[in-house]
This record gives sequence, C-alpha cells and structure tokens, in this order.
Amino acid sequence: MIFSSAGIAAAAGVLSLLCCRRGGLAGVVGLAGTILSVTAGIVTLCTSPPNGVSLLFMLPTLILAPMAAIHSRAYIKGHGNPGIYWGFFNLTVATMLALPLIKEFLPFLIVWELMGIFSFVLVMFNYKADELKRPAWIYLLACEAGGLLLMLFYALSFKSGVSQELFYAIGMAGFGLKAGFPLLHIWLPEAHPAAPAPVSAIMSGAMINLGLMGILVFVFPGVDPALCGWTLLILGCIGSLGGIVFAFAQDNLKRVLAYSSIENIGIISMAVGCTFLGGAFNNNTMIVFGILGSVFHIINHALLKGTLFLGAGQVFCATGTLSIDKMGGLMKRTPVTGSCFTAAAVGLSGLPPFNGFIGELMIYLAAFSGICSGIVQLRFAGIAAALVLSLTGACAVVAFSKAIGGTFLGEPRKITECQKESPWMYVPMLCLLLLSVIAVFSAPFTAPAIIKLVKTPGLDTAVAGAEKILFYAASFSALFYILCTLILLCRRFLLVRGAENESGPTWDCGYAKPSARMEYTGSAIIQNLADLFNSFLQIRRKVDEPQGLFPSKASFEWESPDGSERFFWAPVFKFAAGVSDKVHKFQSGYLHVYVLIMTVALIAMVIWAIVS
Amino acid sequence: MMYWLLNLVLALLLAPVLFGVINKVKAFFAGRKGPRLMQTWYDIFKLLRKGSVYSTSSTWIFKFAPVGTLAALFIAMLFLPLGFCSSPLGFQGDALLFLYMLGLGRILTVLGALDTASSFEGMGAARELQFSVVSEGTMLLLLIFLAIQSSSCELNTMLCGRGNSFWMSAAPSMLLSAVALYVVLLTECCRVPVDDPETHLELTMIHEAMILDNSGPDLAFIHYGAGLKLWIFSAILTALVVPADLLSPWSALLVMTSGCFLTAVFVGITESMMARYRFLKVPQMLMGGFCVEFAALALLLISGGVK
Amino acid sequence: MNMAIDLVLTAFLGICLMLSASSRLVHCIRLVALQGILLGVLPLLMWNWSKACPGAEIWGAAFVNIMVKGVLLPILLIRAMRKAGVKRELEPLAGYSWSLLIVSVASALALWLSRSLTIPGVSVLAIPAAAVTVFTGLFIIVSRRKAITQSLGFLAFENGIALFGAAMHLEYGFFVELGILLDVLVLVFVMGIAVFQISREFEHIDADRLNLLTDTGEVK
Amino acid sequence: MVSMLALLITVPMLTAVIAAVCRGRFCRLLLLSGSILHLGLALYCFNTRIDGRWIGLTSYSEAILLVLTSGLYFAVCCYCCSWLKAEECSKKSLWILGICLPLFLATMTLVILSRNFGVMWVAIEATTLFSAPLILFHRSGRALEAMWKYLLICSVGIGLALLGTLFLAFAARMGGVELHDLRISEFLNIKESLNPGWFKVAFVLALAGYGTKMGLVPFHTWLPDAHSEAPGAVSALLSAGLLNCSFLGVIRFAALAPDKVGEFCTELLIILGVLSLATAAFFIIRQGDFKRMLAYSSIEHMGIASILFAVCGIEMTMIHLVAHSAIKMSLFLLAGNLLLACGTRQISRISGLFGVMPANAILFLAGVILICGVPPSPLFFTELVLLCQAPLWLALLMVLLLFMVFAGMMKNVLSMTMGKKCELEIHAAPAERLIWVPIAGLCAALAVGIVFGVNL
Repeated sequence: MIFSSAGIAAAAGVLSLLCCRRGGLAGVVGLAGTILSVTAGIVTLCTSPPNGVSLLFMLPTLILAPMAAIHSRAYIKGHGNPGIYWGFFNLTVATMLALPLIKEFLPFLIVWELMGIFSFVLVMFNYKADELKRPAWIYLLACEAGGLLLMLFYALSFKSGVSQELFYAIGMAGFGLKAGFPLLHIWLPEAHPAAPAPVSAIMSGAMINLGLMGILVFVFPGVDPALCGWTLLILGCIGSLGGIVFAFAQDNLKRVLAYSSIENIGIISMAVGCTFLGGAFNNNTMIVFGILGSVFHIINHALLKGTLFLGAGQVFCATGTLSIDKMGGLMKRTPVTGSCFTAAAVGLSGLPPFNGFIGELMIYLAAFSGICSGIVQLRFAGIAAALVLSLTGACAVVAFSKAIGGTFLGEPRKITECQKESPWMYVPMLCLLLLSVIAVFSAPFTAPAIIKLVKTPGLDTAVAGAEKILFYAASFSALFYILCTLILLCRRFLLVRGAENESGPTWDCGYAKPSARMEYTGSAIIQNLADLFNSFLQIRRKVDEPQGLFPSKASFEWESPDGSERFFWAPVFKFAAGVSDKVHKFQSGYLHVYVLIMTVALIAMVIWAIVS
Repeated sequence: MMYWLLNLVLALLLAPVLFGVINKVKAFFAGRKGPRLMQTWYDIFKLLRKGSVYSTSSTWIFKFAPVGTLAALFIAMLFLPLGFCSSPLGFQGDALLFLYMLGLGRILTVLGALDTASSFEGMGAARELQFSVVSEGTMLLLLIFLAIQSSSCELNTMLCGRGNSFWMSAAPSMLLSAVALYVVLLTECCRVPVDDPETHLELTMIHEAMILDNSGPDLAFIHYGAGLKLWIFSAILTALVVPADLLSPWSALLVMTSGCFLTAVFVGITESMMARYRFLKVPQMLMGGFCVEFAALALLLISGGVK
Repeated sequence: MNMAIDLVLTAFLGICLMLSASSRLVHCIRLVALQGILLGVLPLLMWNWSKACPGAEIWGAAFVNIMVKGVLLPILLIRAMRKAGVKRELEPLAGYSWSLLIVSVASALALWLSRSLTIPGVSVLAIPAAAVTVFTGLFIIVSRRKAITQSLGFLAFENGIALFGAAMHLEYGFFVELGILLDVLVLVFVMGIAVFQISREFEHIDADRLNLLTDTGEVK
Repeated sequence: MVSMLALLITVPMLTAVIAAVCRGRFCRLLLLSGSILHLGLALYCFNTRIDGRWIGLTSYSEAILLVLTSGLYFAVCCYCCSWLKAEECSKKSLWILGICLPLFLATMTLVILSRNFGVMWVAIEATTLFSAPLILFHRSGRALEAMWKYLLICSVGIGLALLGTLFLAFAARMGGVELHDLRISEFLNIKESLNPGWFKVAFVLALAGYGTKMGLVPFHTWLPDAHSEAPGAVSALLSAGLLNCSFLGVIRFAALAPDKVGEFCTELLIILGVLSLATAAFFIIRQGDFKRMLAYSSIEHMGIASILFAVCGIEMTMIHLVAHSAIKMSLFLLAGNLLLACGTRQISRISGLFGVMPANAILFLAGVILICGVPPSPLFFTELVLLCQAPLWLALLMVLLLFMVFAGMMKNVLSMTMGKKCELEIHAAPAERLIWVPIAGLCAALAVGIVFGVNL
C-alpha cells in the first residue's frame, strides 16, 4: 500500500513514454498519472502514516508535483516531444515519492541514482540549444559523483578498521552533492536555468531536501550529535551566506532562484544543526524550535520556491528570455504572475505576512534559546546562527527586490512584446500561494503533530510554548492584513471626497520625456552591494570605455560566475586534462615503441616474479 | 495595561512632532526661527485632503506600498514597552517580529520606488538596500545583547525587565550599544550623516528619492510612518538607556516622552553640527556601528555581566 | 651425444649474432631457415639412440618442422620481398654495430646468469641460447624499419621459444606441435599479404612511417 | 557427447568452406544459418559436463561463455544481414567476411572448449589470424596499419604465452611429475607439487601473453587501433567475444596457482587491472574519436574484470563479462551506425544527433550510461561488490577513476547528441533501421541487471 503512489506514478510515466508518438494523449496520461499518484500518496499518508522523518520529506513532492504538472501542460507546448517529457516527469516523481519510504540502503541507492538519471533527461529536455550541453553534463556528473560516493559509503560499512570520520565525511559528501552544500553546489546554478521551469520547481522544492533526508536517515544514526550539529551548522552558515551573496549578483532570473535554493537549504541545515546541538546538550526548547524551524522551512521553501520557479517559467514563455536587465514592466502584461511572484518573493525573504517568516522565527528562537541557555558552545552556535540568518534575510530582500524590480516593475527595457499569460500557468501559482497563507494559520495546530512525529520524550512543555508563539505570529500576520484593508478602505471612502486621481508620466524631476533606458536595471540596484562583497564575489567585468571625441560605441558587461567552480573545480578539471594530454603521448602510433614498452614491462614483471 | 494604551495613544499623536523639534533645534543653531512644531501635522492634514497623481508606469504595488509600510510600522509599535510598562501583546520572539516588520516596511517602500521606473527612485532604492543589510545586522546584534542580559526573547523583558543593576555591572557595553543604536537610528530614519531630508538635489537623496513620486494621502501616510519610525527608535533608545524600574506609572510616561524628545533634540544637534557624509563613507560608518555593537557583545560576554 | 647438442646450441648463438649484423634481407631469411632446420634436427639428437629408435611420431614431427620452417617459410618471405621490391634494410633504427654490440652483451649476460642454474639432463647452454634467440627476435622487431624484417624478427622469436621447448626435452603432443607450426605458417602467409598491400597502399614498407593512428590529439 | 562439442567447431568451419566455394554470393544467408545452428548446439549442450582429451566442457562459467559468444555471434550476424545491404562494399571483402567470420567463431569456440593448454594456445593464435583480415574490411590505409600492428603485437604477445605454457610444463617436470601432453585436468590434480619459482615465471609470461590479447595496459596498444578501424560488427565481436576468451586463458592459468604463489598472482592481477583502469580513464578524458573511446572503455572494463577476478572470484567476473559484452556489442553496433550515417569518427564535428537520428542517439546515450555502471545495469552491482571487498585504498582509487571515465565519456556523448545540427550532411535513414539488434543487446543487459540486483 505504501509504495502505491510511487507505483502509479511510475506506471503513468512508462505509459506516457510508450505513446510519445501522439503528443496530446501523452500529455493527458502524464497529467492524470501525476495527479492520481499524488492523491494515492495523500490517501496512504492519511490512513497509515509511515513513522519518522520520511513522511515530512514526502510532503513537498506531494504538493509540488501536481502544480508543476498543471504548469508544464502549457509550458512544453511546442518545445519538445511531450511523450518523453511526461514519461520522465512521472518517473522522477515516482522515484521522489518512493525514496522517503525505503529503509535499507541498497534499494535506496538504486532508486537514488535512477532519480538522478530521470531528472537528467528532464534537465536536457530542450536539447536543441548548444549552451545546454555544459549544464546537462555538470548535472549528470553531480548525480553520478553522488552515487559513487554513496556506493563507497555503502562499501565502507563492510570494511573493518575504517575511521569513523572518513565514513561520516563520505556519507555527508555523497548526500551533500544533492543537497547543495557549499563546495558541492555548482550543479544547482547550472541545471536550474537549463531545465524547464516546472522541473526546476520540483528539483529545488523537493529534490534537494531528499539529500538532507538521506543524511538524517543514513549518515547520522552512528555519529555523536554534537559533531553532526556543528558540521551542519557551519555548512549551513557558509552555504546560506555564500548562496545569497551570489544570488543577488546574478543576471539570469532562474540563477537567482537557484542560488536562493542553496541559501534556503543552508538555513534548513542550520536549523537541523541547532536541533542536534540542542539534543547534544539536551536543551529541550532548542530541540523543539529546531525541529519546527526545519520542518516549517522545508514546507514553506517548497511552496514559495515552487511559485517563484513557475513564475519564472511563465516569464520565460512570455518574453523568451530570463535576463533580468533585458525585461521590465511585466507586471502590466502578466499581472497575476507578477503579483504571485512578488508575494512569494516577499514571503521567501522571511518577511512577516507570509509563511516564510514562521520558519525563520522558529530558527531564530532555536538560536536565541541557545544564546540564553548559558552553555558556551550553544551560545556561540546561537549567535552565529542568528547573525547569519539576519544577514541572509537582508541580502534575500536585496536579491528579490532586484528580481521583482528588474523583471516586473517599471517600463519594459529591451523586450517590448510579450505574450499573454495562460491560466494553466498562473493557477498553480495561486494555489501554492493559497496553501502558503493557509500554512501560516494552520502552523499552531500542526506543530504538536510534527513534534509527536519525531517522538523524542519530554518535549511537551516546550511544545506548548511553541504553540503559543505560533498562535501569536499567525494572529499578527492576520492583523497586518486587517490593518492594510482598513487603511485602504478609509483612504478609499473617508478621505478622498471629490478629489479624483489623475495619471501622468512619472515626475522625473523635470525630464520631459523619460525613456526606459534611464531606468535603474537589476544589476544597477545591487551594484553598491556587489562592490561591498567584491572580494568574495570576484565579479568579472568587461568594459570598453568610449574613446575619442565623438565615441561611436561603449559597452559594459559583467557577470559573476560561481566562485567555487571558478577557483576550485575548474583548476582541478584543467589539471586532469593536462595529465591526460601527457598520457596520450604514449599512444604515439610507432609500433617499435609499443613492442619496446611490452618487452620492458615483461622484463620488469619477470624480475619481480623472481625476486618476490 | 491601561498605562501602556495611554502611552500608545500619546506616541501616535506626538510622533510627527519629533520632526518639528528637530527642525526647531536646527533653526536655533542656525539663528533662524524655524518651522512650527506642528508643521508635519499640518502637512499631513493638507495632503490627506488632496487627490493623488499616479504615474502610468506604476502598478498596484505603488498604491499599496505606503499603506503597507504604515501598517507594518504600526504593528511594530505594538510590541514596544512604551512608558516602561510591558505591552500586553508581547510574546516570546516578538523582538524578531518587530525587526522583520521594519524589514517588510523597507521592502514595500523599495518596491514602490522601483515601480515608478524613474532613475532617481531606483538610485534611492539601491542605496537603501545597501544600508539595510548592515543596519539589520547591527539591530540583530543589539537584540542578542539584550537577550543575553535578560535571557529572554521578549521585547518587554529585554528592555524593561533587566533590573537596575545592569548599568553598574555592564556600563561600558551599555554605552557602546547605545552608540550603535544611535547610528542605526540615524540610518533607518534617514537623518543627516546618512541622508539629508531637506536636500532638493535628487542625486544625493536616499529616503526622499524613494518617495519622490508619491502624492496626496500616500505621501501623508509616508510622512506619518517616518514619524512613527523615529518615535519607535527613540523609545527603544530611552528604554535601553534609562533604568526605570522604580518609577511610578505616571513618572514613567513622563520620562519616556521626554526621553524621546531628548533624542529628537540630540538628532537635531548632530544634524546641525555635522554635514552629510560622502556617499562612500556611509557604509564605513555603518560597519563602524556594527563593530561597536559587536564589541559591546564581546565585552558583555567576557566581562561576565550576565545573570 | 651432448657434444652435438652443444654444437647446435652454439650454432644458434652464432646465428643470432649474424642476424643482428646482416643488412641484406635474403641473407637474414636464409639464417632463419637454418634455425628452423636445426630446430627440426635437435629432438633427434636429443633422443638417446641406445635405448630405442624413435617412434614414427618423433620422425614425423622433425620432418614437418624442417619442411615448414626450413623450406616453406623462406619461400613465402622471399616471394613477399620480391613483390614489395625491397632488397636490403638501408638505415635501421639502431645501426648494425650497435645491434651487434647489444646482442653480444645480452648473450654474455644470459650465459653468466644461467651458470648457477644446473638442470639435470639438460645442457648448460640450452636456456641461454633460447633466451638470446628470443631477445634477438624482439630486438629486431624493435630496431628494424622494414615490415619484412619485423616479421623475420618475429620468426626468430618463435624459433627461440621452440628451441626452449626442444632443448628442455618437453614434448607436448604431436598434434599440438603441428598446430603451432600451422599457425606460424598461416601467420607468415597473412603477414606476406599485409606487406604486399602496405607496399601497394603506401609505396613504402617502413613500419615507423605507419603512424596515422594516434591519440595525441592532432589528426594526421 | 564429445562429438556434439566437436560439431560445435566443425559447423562454422563448414559454413566457411561453403562461403569460400561460392565466392561471397549468398554470404548473408550462410552467416545467419551458421549462427542459428551454432546457437542451437550451444544451448543444447549447455549443461553437459564432459572432460575429453582435447576438448570438453567442465565448468559452469565456460558454458556461460560459450552461450554468450554464440549468442553474440548470432546477434552480429542478424545485424550484418541488414548492415551489408546498407554498406556498399566490394565483392572481395564480402567474400573474405563470409570466410573469416565463421572461422573466427570456430576458433573462439575451440578456445572455450579446449582442455589442453597447447590446443588453447593454437586456438587463440588462430583467432588472431582469422580476425586480422576482418579489420581490413574498409581497405583504407588506416585499417591496414591497424591490422599490421594487431598482427605483430598479438603474435609477439601470444608467443610469450607459448613460452609461459612451456615454463608451466617445465615447472611440472621440476616438481617431479612427468607429463606427456598439457592436459588441464592433469595439471589441476598435480597443482600442489608444481615448483613455485618456475610457476611464477610461467604465470607472468602467460599473463603477459593472454593479457596482450585481453588488452591489459602495458600490452594494450593494438586494441584502440584495431577496434576503431574495424567495421562496427567486427569490432563488436572483437571487443565482446575475443576479450572474454583471452581472459579465460588467464583464468585457467590462475586456477593452477598453488597457495604459496596464489597471493603473488592476485597482486599482479590487481596491479595490471588498476594500471589499465587508470590509463583507460586518462585516455577517455580527452578522446577525439568515439570508436576509440569505446575501445578504451573495453580496456577499462577488462581492468575491472581482472581486479574483480583477483578480489571477488569467478562468479562476479562472469557476470561482469556477460554484462560488458552485451552492452559493448550494442554500443559498437550503434557506433557503426553513427559512422555509417555521419561518415566521420571525429566527435567535434558531430552534434545535434537527437534531432537528426533520434533512435540511434537515444540508444547510444543509454548504452554509455549503462556501460558506466549506473544502477539499472549489472555493472553497477559488480562494481559495488568489488568496492565492498576491495581494500580501502583500492576502493577510493577505483571510485575516482570510474568518475573520470564517466565524466570523459558523457562529455563526448553529450556533445555529439545535443545541440544544433552540425554542418555534416547526415543520411540517417539506413542507420535508423539498424537499431533492433542493439536494442536487444541493451535489454538483455538490463534483464541480467534486474535479475542479479533482485537476488543480491
């Protein structure tokens, strides 16, 4: 019964693969398959909830899969072969639904690598573009490297005399590759812009958490909690700060969202780190707040990031580009998408009225209970967590205001014509937003259920406290909505008696005819902050100043490629290529050299045989 | 509870008057008579009666931004222990809700500014975002400082529940965090060293630039919001500095309001004595505020002035 | 009787030296043929006539050996040489004086190494002679330029191995011996065809100029 | 029953003779009928266990190899039927193909069935001889060069194997046992009394000899040239069939190792295996020609097979060889299709195959993913078992090398299949019809993988 949802999804996948000749049928089968499998999943969860952490990690997939399916019905029109898309879409969803339910490691590893392969096919769906080769390759390498490390992790459990740290490090690296830990995240900003928007919505909303789930279920049981807590905390801090700083420096809308996924997974691992640290020093409030923080943040991130990526998909379909500096003024042409995108972005940067804040509040409280606990280790962890969380929150505000300002607000810059938004695309966004609003108000009631799920004893007092806090937070969000409507109403009816509002061009301090080129682009908004962080960002600028009295042309281009890829991975791969070039010299084509090598090797082996 | 409500009403009424006080102080230093104390109220009433002009390139965000900012600031107001009596609405963790409400107000203003597609508003928004990163960090360090002192996360206990002994036990760190809070106040309320409210040269504006295109009731809401924000920060400053456990409710009310007006006077003095910082020096000042607060925290931890 | 065996073994050593020194191809082919004949004769010499005269199998093996290695292979090689129009190995990679020096040093080394290795019933010269012949075969493949000389080198290498078998008095069945000889024959036949086609395709049969297939990146 | 086995060898020889007589007219028909007959016979005597003087079938692994080789041959013949129609080739080369392919099969069967070291040596030498002309199918200068190198290096290598066999006989004599002919079963029962010193030298020479045919690194230099110049069908047979038979030679020699020497043999096998894995990895990374890339992947998998044999024993190696042969055969056939369609082997000049010939491109990508040991393929399980039982340093090194191989191959395959259509004019129609045999190969490999995975 448990694997029914995964089974249905897989069957639907295979079915739509078979009828990939007739696109329409494949689309219907695929969509129906996803929705059927998700309902089956929800039914199984309600009737016989599997215990432990896995239930939680199924939730994001169950939420996002149908939404992405509805969105992709309109998204892939005219892109590629719908049969293949729907087939592998359902197969990926099937693997993601099955993974949390598998307990032993070997089947888990097999389904894990299958998930990598199926999602790889989705990532390279519009294979026609030449620049898609590199992201697809990098994504496949990340999946395979993760798989190999996990194979090694499985193998190490059989070997005796293996140090605990090595065993732990390889497990962390294997799952960290999928979860996007600091140095292992380079595939995320490459794969997400390349993949179709609904796929990248599922990948960043649900698939990344499975990496973290893998760590919790398979790597941590044997290791002492303080070590796990500290590693996750430090990785989380570096990941979130690094992720968000790179996020606001990107020009491609989906790269901004990809880096913000890295930041959010950093925050989630910080929360889990606080939980383990709390557990190590048995500080109950920290455990409860840590658990609630990570659970809420996972769900909220899935909801809000899903909306953002679907919004980005709609923007791509409407304008054909994702470069923030080229777009603008989309709020007027695609109002619903624009508003949903803005709401979700505000929510994801942790600001109150939306559910993003609930998660962040819980993590802050976990940090603060660490600070107030008086244990030196916990205090420093709490200070670090709180400080990093606030800095990332502020930078997230910068990144998302750039994304919203650049794409949706103001006048359209280079891209002037844009298609109408199709209901298939913005209806899922509205549902996800609705769910996130419901999440805010349902938080106090779901909190005790979540804590009961984790089944650690003696947390009930702290849970009561948490419930009260959540109730307050939800009520103040409601208060914000009420106040806004109140002010709007009174402005609408009480104040304005007879004075009508006219409209005219923006008063630009006397400029007669302001044009779109005078507008502040996305990269201009963050230029000050980018200079502040330049030693970390290392932005690559290409400037040719205007020469001569009457300069004919001048251009300024800048891009901020991924730091760890430029300074760590690229040199490693270059070194390997260098070595292989030298090794290639041996196959020089001369028969004499070959026979000489053979005789020398033979003599060496004979001498070794005689000697040993 | 009753006294807190009284304080709240008082705050809502007197908030715009703070600007009047600042202008009066500046005028006094410049040998001028200066505008009336209630000038801001008159402006607000004038604006409320006017119709507003909306630019063709702006959307619903531009219309919603002032309203949202005002609502956010009002909610932020509710958690403060105005008049040194703890606010009934306070809960464990409201300090963070307070901090993030300010953040919400900031992002709504920024989005409203970007919506008008004007280069000056974009410039103001960009600068505002840059300063907000560092000032939010400093504010959080301050909250951590207070949390360590009062070992709780509720604004009421943090500000008022620390008892009188904290000045004796942690005087240097208290002083440092007051200075840091003052720097944050100057940045958040856009006073002189960071941004000059009276300037007419758009290139140098930050906060004023963001509200260039607002008119009518929106502008009124914004001015009133700015007043509220100034009142909030001065209230926190006074609560931080003044150990007011032994005061009776009425004297506490008096001390709080005079404290706020005193801060306004102090801001006026700094404005008349200092010119605006060069644009590149502002981040250094902010970083300075951040480090001061960090030093205060470190001092507190090392000196062990902790319960 | 072992005096005759030692004579044959020293003849083998001599042939190796001559092989490494001669530049004319026909001369080399005759030397390899001589090696083949000696190989055929050796088992007969090894047989202690006093006990019993050897069975039909031994005679058959010796006869086939001589016929194939002594007669058939040289004919094939000479025909291939004529078709390819090659008379002598002009400038080999290692130079004749150098190759002579290397082979003699190798034989001295082999003799010195194997003096400690006394095996009952086998003359002391057997192992070094086989080793030197094998080494010379490999050396010719490595150091000569023409394709035909390389196949000659291979034949010498093959004779070295056969010599080891014969000298150690290991018999491994008549059919297997026949199979080996058949293989070598067909191999030389195919090599002959290959040399002919190389000469037709490339107008030269220098093995070192046959280096189109490389991995070094630049496409020839 | 020995007559049944003898039939297995004589049937292909018969077809060769008939093909020679009728000078390549109904060559396709002959090939197909011979292969069907041979497959039937192989399946018939799958579980007969008989140990004749010259030929016999004693162990389960040899039976598997027999059925694998003959199944492979049958698949290649089906492919040839439709491929020869598409490929315009001269009458003469068709004639040579008709003769040499069945003979090649006959000699490979003889290698598997032989119970005598001498007979095995003769058979392996004969495989070299009969496969050499097959490489010359395209009559180009490069094919000629590949054939010459193939002939010379393999013959020198096989000569060493003969020397090794003689040393083995000598080791038996030094151990005090007088043997008249080199029967394997006799050697097995006098295994303990072999003189260890001489046996080590014999094993080294045999490993060098059969390692040359198998493609272990210092002796592998002929393999990339021969496999990339030969036509698709022949290189499939070479890579999937011949390498396994030569590995069988090494296995039979290693089976004789007395325990004192056993540790030395496994050490030598592991070193050569790791060496070939590493060299193949570095050669695959910057490879410009997709057929050479597949050849190096064969070298890599033979390296893994030898490590597997040294560490885990014969069953794992057999599964690895079966899986590798099935997948490599379909990959080489697909590579043949690509060469037929695009006319060039340069990876840099080919791109956008998904658009032009989707079936071949998808199968090629799937094949390469399977050969790199990703779960559905059985290679994943064998590599996993190897990692579990190998020492730590070997496991770490293997994971790094496997990742390098995966990175190199995927970069090449993705640059060929994805992107816009390249400027080469690609006539894809004939190639698209030739995909049924590769599909069968891949499905067989997947079936093996799933069956093996379930009961692991």
